[in-house]
Amino acid sequence: MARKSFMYSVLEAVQYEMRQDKNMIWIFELTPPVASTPGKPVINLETEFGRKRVVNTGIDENWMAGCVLGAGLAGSKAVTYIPYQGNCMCFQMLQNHAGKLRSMTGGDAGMPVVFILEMTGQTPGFAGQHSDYEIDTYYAHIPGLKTVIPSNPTDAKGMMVSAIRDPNPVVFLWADALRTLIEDVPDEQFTTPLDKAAVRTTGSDITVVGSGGGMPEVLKATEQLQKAGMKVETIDLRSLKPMDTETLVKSVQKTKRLLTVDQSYYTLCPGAEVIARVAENVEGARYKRVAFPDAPPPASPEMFLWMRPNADHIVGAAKKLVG
Amino acid sequence: MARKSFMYSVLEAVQYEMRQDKNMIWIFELTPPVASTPGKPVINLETEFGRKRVVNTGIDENWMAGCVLGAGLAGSKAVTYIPYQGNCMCFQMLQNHAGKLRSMTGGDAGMPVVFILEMTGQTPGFAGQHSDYEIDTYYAHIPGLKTVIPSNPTDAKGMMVSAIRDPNPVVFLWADALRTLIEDVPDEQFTTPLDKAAVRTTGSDITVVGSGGGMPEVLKATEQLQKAGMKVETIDLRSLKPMDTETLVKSVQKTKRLLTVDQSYYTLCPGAEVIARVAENVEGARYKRVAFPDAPPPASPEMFLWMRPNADHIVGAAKKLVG
Amino acid sequence: MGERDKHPSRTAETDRTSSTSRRTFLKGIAGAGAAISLGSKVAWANGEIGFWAKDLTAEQLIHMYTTIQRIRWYERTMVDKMLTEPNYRGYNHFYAGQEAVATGVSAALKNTGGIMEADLVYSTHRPSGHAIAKGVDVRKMAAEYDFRATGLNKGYGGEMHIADKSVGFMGADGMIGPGPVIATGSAFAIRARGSKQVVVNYGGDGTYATPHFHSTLNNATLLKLPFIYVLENNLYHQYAHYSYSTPMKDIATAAKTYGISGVVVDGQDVFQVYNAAKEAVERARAGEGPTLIEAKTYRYYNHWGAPGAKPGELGAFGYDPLAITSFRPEREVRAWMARDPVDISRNALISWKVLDRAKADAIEAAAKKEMIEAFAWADKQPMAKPEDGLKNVFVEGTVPPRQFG
Amino acid sequence: MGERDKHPSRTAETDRTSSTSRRTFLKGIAGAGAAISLGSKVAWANGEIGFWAKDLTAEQLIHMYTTIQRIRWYERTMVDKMLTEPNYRGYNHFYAGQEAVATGVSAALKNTGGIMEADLVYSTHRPSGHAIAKGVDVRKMAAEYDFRATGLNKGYGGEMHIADKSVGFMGADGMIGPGPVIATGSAFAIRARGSKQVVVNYGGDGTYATPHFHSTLNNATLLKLPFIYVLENNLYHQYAHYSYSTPMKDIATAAKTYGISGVVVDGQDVFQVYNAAKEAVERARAGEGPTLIEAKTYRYYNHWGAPGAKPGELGAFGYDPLAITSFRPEREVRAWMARDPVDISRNALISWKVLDRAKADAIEAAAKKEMIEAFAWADKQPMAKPEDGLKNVFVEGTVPPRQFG
Ligand SMILES: Cc1ncc(C[n+]2csc(CCOP(=O)(O)OP(=O)(O)O)c2C)c(N)n1
Ligand SMILES: Cc1ncc(C[n+]2csc(CCOP(=O)(O)OP(=O)(O)O)c2C)c(N)n1
Ligand SMILES: [Mg+2]
Ligand SMILES: [Mg+2]
Repeated sequence: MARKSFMYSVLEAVQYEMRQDKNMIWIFELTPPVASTPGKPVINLETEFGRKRVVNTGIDENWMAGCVLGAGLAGSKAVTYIPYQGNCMCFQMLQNHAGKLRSMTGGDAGMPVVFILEMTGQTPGFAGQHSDYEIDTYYAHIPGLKTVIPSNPTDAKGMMVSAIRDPNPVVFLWADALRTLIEDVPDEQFTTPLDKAAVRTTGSDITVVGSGGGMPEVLKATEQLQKAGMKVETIDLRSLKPMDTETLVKSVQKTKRLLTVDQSYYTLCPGAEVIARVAENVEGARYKRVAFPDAPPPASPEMFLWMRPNADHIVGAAKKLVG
Repeated sequence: MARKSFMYSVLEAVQYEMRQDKNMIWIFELTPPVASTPGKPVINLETEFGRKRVVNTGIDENWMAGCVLGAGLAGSKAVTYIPYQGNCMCFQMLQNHAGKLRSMTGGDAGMPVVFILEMTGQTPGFAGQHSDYEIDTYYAHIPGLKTVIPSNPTDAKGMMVSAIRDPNPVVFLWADALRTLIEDVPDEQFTTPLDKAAVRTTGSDITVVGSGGGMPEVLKATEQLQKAGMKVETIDLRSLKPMDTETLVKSVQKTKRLLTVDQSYYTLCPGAEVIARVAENVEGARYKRVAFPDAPPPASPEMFLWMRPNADHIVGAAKKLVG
Repeated sequence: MGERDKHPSRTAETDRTSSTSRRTFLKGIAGAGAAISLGSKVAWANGEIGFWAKDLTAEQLIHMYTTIQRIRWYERTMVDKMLTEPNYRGYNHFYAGQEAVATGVSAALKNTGGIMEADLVYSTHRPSGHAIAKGVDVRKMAAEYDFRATGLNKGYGGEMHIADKSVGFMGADGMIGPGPVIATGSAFAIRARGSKQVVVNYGGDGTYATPHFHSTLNNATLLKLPFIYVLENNLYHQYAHYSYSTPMKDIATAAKTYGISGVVVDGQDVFQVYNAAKEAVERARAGEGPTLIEAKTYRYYNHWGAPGAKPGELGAFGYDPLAITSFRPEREVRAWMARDPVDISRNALISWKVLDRAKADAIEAAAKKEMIEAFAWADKQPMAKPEDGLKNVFVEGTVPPRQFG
Repeated sequence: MGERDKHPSRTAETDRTSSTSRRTFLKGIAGAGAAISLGSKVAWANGEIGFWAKDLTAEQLIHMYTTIQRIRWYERTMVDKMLTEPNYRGYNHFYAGQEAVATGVSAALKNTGGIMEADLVYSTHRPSGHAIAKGVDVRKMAAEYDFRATGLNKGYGGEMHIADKSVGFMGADGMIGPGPVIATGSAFAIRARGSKQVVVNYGGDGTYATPHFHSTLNNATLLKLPFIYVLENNLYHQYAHYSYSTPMKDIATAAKTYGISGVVVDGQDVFQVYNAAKEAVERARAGEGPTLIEAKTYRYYNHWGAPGAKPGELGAFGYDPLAITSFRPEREVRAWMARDPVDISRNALISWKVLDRAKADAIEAAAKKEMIEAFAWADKQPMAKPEDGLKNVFVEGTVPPRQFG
């Protein structure tokens, strides 16, 4: 156990798997697979495994995605870390190939690969293209992909191990705002399921559902609400596809109040799916969404910070819903 | 007034606008802009306007989308018809550029352009890549684009006129299954709003909401249900973004039963957004979704036709919801 | 588009002997057009291609001829079904006319040992020839083309998605562009794990204009991948001549930009294709990087064929009468048919005394019989179970049905 | 990656006169490394470039020099703010070192008349020089870099999205790849409507590896578009040398594949850039199609700079100390700084007797003063109103707030 960042936790998971499997590869573009943490050795996949297995490419994220997909089809485990600027450059490759090849070949195609897609959304001062958080919806709608979005270093490590060992293509959404989180994470390999939401606090007044980069503010709001006496059941989705309907439905059956929180644009945000699933299964509940408006995030900090959902917004919406 | 197909109706709209505006262009790849109908002149945009304004390109749908976007930025109205095989090749161009440029430039960028994106989903015998219907969700999540999906030749004409005259980029989803529909469509230009759902039948027992290529089966089911004595309010979304919340909410306030129907994959299908919007605004209603499972459509007609939502499925689900 | 006139029209030399297959072809299209009119220029080739083909064993040479005939008769048998059986459901992007390309390439590859040992082939929306040449079971293929539960891919894929990794046939792909990119990924994995495999990607002239073309060759070059791009230039992508999307006459010249080897071969001559492929394979196996091979070839049929087609009409075989932007002149179709890959290989082997006429005829008869039996077998196979559509989304389990609400 | 050694390391010739700007630059970085060590080879150029620059009026020549100085001082003033004002919010991908490229190109363009008449320029994530050379108001630019409500783009865009269509500056774009494709669309519209405009697209060496590069040149070629791709090869894309993504030394040679004109110019010499641009513009206006111009140049600063930076540390100016895959050797940085575009233009104009030293100094002083005033004006501009974030999604109206639930 040692204090580790999101990046260190993930690279520790990858390093272990790459040591076990001499065929496994890692493709990156800007972000070198390097991380350090006090008291632990620096991890540098490029120097440890060499440039035949770990490659820095040109600016061609569609190729990066196609490369790991092709590597997987040829029987090698493969992971790519795609920077947020390119996280839709590779969209068609995942939507029409990675997600469909297994079905279209009746099971012949094997794709033991992981697409790490970085997303931002947390940084004032960068306009639409450089502060988008919208890809959760795009990728979660694709069938044949498992789309997960861990929200802390521990989950990130456990879910990365599971993702690498999963024989299916996994989209690992990497909310960049979480890079500053540091916590104690076990040194040994462990797995965290790719299809289970995590109930972060239990309560009977309201269910609050968030995910990924939105979770720090959700947890902050939860604390404030609890201090104000509200019994909040807070759920971290962790996996967008498959979505853990059971955990969601069970919770709202109890609380009859559901508030979803998204950094993604309102229309068709993951919270819409959460509400729809619950509404199909629970009667007489009340619903509300907090989300980014249907507008590209402007650069100006004044505009952006007003628009981005935060703990105050969540507290306000929860109070209205319960009150 | 004359009987016209979907294609004839749309090309009639386009032909008129291109005659008014000598700068307007049309880019296509496989589908020549040609249509005929008994008793009316053949429309052929390529021969009428010449190959400087109407161009058949190589297999590069991302370029097609970028081309009309750039034409629009330079002050020329522009339309492209992208075949269904390429309808996600151009995704990033719309997601990160067409949808964001106006906001990112504080209004400096003008994009009076229309992206016609063909989608299929209706054809047994073609596997995942060639029978997808999933793009409604992908494109509707993008801010800064108006995303519409007409379901009959009349709406197609009126909405195409509106789309061309709209100063914003419009995604015009073209459900290929509708090409066989033929109906009387006015000869003169008329406009149909890009932000209003159409109430196809009024009723007080249940609200059924569909769109685009799914509408023929929705209307068939409506008739069957009406014959069985159910008062069905059937709504055709027509526009996915902006979505006409008011019409939806008003209807479910009355019926307290909402059934959504989608050809798109279940998770994050447009129906999820419909339910979420209504659930945020109506209390005590019941909800159900009919949608394509979260699976790429298999080629085998036996599998595919069993999976694709049809009138029987809709009738069954409506009866369960009301009963 | 002033570049268009750099493309000479492709005509071909008369060849007086015909196999049964070619003779019946010509008969088949006779009603649809005027008399045969042939030019005098051969389809040409350049590059420094060796002549190893002549050194192959008789068995290997006969295998090539047999493969060409098997592909041809797979197509012919299917055509006949489409024309005569109203309930038949299969469709096809016919490979007839192009058989020498896949046959010559696969003859230079290792086709056994699965994905960790075989050479890997990525195919296109026009996969039948690539698959048969790589060794895919034709009965299962025929069953897959008709979406049967016991088809090669259990009825999930149909023609455009056949795949069989056990022989290194990585699959057809219905999209134009991404396939080659994915194929370089397999080549990357091979280089990383140090195995001796090579990866072949087939693509049409239509793939040149895709953004993926640059991506593929640039990355294959930079990483020196064991990768061979076999570009089958059959002059058309759907209903447009390749000059609408390609500024140069020989697409292989694009290799020069990357500093890799590019070669043009006569795609109708299986031995020339084999020679070029063998050189490229040896280079790739030796770690010397990728090759772009452009095979000049021609498809005899329309872009696509489906049941209910009638000769001479849209969707049928031979011509593209409704093509808008550009179309295939009948003269051109017939000229290419006169340089039939079946005849060229047959005549060569007879002149090399590897075969005599009787043996050649017997091989053809056997191929025909095999394919008729394969399709007959396919016809008797069970249909897919509807609920199985929920399988094979992931390796494990099924996804929930959602169509019932 | 054996192709790497085809790339000679770029060194440059000593130049003994220095402008104030260069002298202070050298002082600024003096603490960060060893003594200046310069090679003897000039940055080179080829192609048949005319010599129209010498025929320009003195006024036009002085305008070029003035533009270079204005760009340089825009950058320098911003650097100073970043180093000294803790509350300053603007960031920048500095253009310093590359000024001659944008200046030479814009000198060959029509910069008035808006989108229906002006020549149109598409820029990158490194837009300041392109914008200033095209005639964008620097006060509004400075305000935009600090997200002010009265900024060029009302605070919505910041550095990477400045745009001003009134002068034909179509905007920066933060993505690498799509910009050039979009730019060809403007060229297409121009050809279709028959206006005499041309479109210039700027792109870095990093754009070569994008799939869009092929798409752009192929379509521009096939459609003979009035399009000029100015590829600023500053040797690096972020922290990787261009040899990691490009197999050839001169990216301009890629033009040969398409059969279009490709030319390499010394990007430090504004007159050489102007000559190449002028030739390309004339060709485009005459309907003779596109040109690829590769300008060999260099950025003096780190890839990116933001407030709080300290000299010699990551994120600051001069070097990339934490770069992993490859990094810029100090020797290389200093060698390029010795061929400073400010000095080269200044010396040329003095030797041509277009300027004397006093006048040249006065121009520089005026540029410096203008920029200090521009940033001071920007500092006093109002912040954006939060609710305005809901505007400018569409031309009309606002979108609903959704963050409050
Ligand atoms: C991305 C994409 N766009 C369009 C299509 C439709 N399409 C199918 S085949 C084809 C032509 C392919 O031409 P070519 O590569 O020359 O192969 P050929 O058919 O001649 O064998 C096209 C455009 C597609 N499959 N994928
Ligand atoms: C699609 C995409 N991928 C990655 C990035 C991140 N990125 C920003 S600038 C840059 C390097 C660009 O290099 P080059 O084109 O040479 O321009 P320069 O910075 O040298 O001016 C990269 C990779 C991006 N902006 N867009
Ligand atoms: Mg072709
Ligand atoms: Mg660069």
